Amino acid sequence: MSFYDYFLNYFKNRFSKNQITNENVSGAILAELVIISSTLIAALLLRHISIVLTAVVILILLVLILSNLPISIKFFQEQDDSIEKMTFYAILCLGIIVSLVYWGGL
Amino acid sequence: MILLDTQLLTLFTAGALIVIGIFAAIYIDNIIKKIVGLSFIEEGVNLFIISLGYKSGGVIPILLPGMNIKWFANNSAYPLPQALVLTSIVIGASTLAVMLALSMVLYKKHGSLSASKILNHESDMGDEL
Amino acid sequence: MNISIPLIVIIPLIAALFLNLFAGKNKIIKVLAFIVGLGLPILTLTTSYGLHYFGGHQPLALSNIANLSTYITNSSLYNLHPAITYAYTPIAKVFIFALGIVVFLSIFSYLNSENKASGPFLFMVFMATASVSALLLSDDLFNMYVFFEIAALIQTGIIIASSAKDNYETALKYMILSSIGGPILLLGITILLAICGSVNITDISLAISNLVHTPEASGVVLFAFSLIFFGWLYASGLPPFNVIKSLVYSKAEPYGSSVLQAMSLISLIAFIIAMFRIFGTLDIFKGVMIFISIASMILGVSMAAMQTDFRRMIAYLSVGELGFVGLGFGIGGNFAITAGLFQGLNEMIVTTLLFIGLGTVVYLTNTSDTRKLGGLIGKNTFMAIMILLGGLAMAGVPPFNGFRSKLMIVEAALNTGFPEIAVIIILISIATFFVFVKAFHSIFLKPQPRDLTFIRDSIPKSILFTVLVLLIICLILGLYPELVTNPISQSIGGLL
Amino acid sequence: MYELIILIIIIIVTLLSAILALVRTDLLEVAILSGITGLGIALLFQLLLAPDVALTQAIVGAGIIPVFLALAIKKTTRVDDG
Repeated sequence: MSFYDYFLNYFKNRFSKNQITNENVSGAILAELVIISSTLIAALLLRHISIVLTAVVILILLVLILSNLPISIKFFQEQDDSIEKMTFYAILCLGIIVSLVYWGGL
Repeated sequence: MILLDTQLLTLFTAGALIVIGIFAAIYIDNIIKKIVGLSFIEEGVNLFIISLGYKSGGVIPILLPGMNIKWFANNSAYPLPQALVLTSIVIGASTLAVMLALSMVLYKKHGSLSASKILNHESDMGDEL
Repeated sequence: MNISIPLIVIIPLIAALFLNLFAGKNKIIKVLAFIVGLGLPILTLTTSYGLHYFGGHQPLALSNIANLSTYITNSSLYNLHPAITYAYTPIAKVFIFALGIVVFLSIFSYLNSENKASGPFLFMVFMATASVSALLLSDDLFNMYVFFEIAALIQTGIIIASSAKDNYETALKYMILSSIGGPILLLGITILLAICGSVNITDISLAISNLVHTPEASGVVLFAFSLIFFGWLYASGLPPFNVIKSLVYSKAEPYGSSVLQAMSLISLIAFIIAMFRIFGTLDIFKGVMIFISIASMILGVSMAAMQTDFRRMIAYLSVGELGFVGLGFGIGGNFAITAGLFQGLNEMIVTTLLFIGLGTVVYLTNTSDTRKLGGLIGKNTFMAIMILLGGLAMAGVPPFNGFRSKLMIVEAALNTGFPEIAVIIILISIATFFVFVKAFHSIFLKPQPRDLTFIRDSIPKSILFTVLVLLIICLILGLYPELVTNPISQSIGGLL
Repeated sequence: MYELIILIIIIIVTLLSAILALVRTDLLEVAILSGITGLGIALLFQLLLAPDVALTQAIVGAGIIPVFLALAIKKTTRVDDG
């Protein structure tokens, strides 16, 4: 079964109650490809810090991506309009920024 | 006892207020209580600013008649943070007023003050696909 | 001492207050708004560069007082800025002029497409102009914070004034996030105040450049940086705030959305320049900028691709495009920063075009769901073609302005040894193109659904004119980018 | 020494009322408790040598904000049913 079929089936199973158009599926596939390719390419930027780190990060990313494959849909559900998710991610981001910048201080 | 210092204690209070406010922003469901919690963040930051200008054993930064200017300059608290906080308090109060007005409108519309009931809308795709 | 610098902020403020005074008098409001909207760009063009010290309180070093004792002239007090300072630089000129154009065209299309001019809406538009102009002009971090909070309140007001579904919910969500982001930004500013004893950016950057390499102070400086950075993320709608920003854009009226996106773009630029001046010497600065910009671009484009509401689509695209500005600063160097800022300017104009242009679809059919639309090219072919060209400008197709600035960023990335960034930029541009063509197809080209009803028959001429003007600006900037890049790079040269 | 004891008492009252304001279910109580927090902060401002700020904070934090909250509660509901 090709990747397209896999994707289409996932999409249909998840949202089978309502109509799906070609546009939605093509948009989701585009999002999938953009996320995977750009993340992997962006990870290459770490080579300016350390090459071993780059290899490790890319391997981890590959495992993460392959283990949650229709990744754009999962992203989409997390990028929700609900206030709980928005505040949660805002505070999480604050925590990450402060701890990375302060304790990982360069 | 170095911990029993006025400035350190108030800095700690400010930090605790900010943490309480952030906690409220995540965990409290009732909108009015959430708004109260958010105003604690604002007040904690104000307290933090004021405590920066504090000088142990100093005087208030108002030059009274008969004071020696040099002595005053060495012993007064730093007045710039105090001037800033005045503005900040007013901004906080107006933000709070707008949020309360919005929550009143939303109560009229939905009949509830629970954030998870009135502020959670699925995105278009999740709704209709 | 240059009195017309504060006038750039004061005139829209006064106009806003007067508009509220004349509430109900339709004709006066329209005339006044038109005059002030036209006057603002002219004022920015005629003002000459310089500094303005409020109350005339300039630093001691400039006052030329004779016989000062050496313990004063040697101390840092001698160069301290005692009052709020406004600096009118070429960057400020370019962006405030562009903001003036955007605001004027938004007001113009608003006044001509609605029968009754709403005083409160115009009040908020002018307050918005004043507050973001002040953000760009101000050389004082606390002053920036105050106008940042005013801008947050104004953005809420513009959403409340719209008639979209669920606008009050969106406004409250935005306010809740703003009361997390605002105090955190203030906390960062305060820590800088505690280190340097001043809130003036020039003073702080002088003090920080000495402090940053001492082990005792560097931790505190980094802490301040992280807090201000978080406030900046909120102000400009980069992740994790991209969802709320795009929601906000899609819930306002088209004229409101165009002003809102201009506001977030200018606050992004004002704060990133301030951060660059203060923390530009930190090693972590470039890395953090590149990381957040790439995250913003990926999330913006991929989420835009999955939307079915075209207003939300444009909103996500415009939030994603903001990443290019950050990339310019992340790559570093005069050329890259100029390219980033130029891209920011282009994005502001193109997004205004798309919001106002696609607003006509909502104006005609009262829906923004791409699945219910179709075949609108028969309604007004000229408009459809202009929107298509605008979308091409956003995706970076020559000869439009987006192509120029994206090419500049790609060049800068290749020259400084970041070929990965160049690849990502091209990928994102292709995806943007795809998203736009998808939206265009489903709105204009697809066969018209049978149940599509029109509430109005034709598009007002004024909106056609507005979109045409914006398209011409895009074309001019694409053909003669030196008009903008020269002043920007001159200003950046002063900062480096 | 007395000053320090007063300071510690004010801090404890402020933080306690801030925490209580978030756990009580009667919203009118929440309004009053947030007013106590505002007043405590105003007293702290006074102890930190900022009398004019303390005055403003006392008016805004202990007067205006609780009144706003009480008005909002009157227009909505008094019980946090969540």
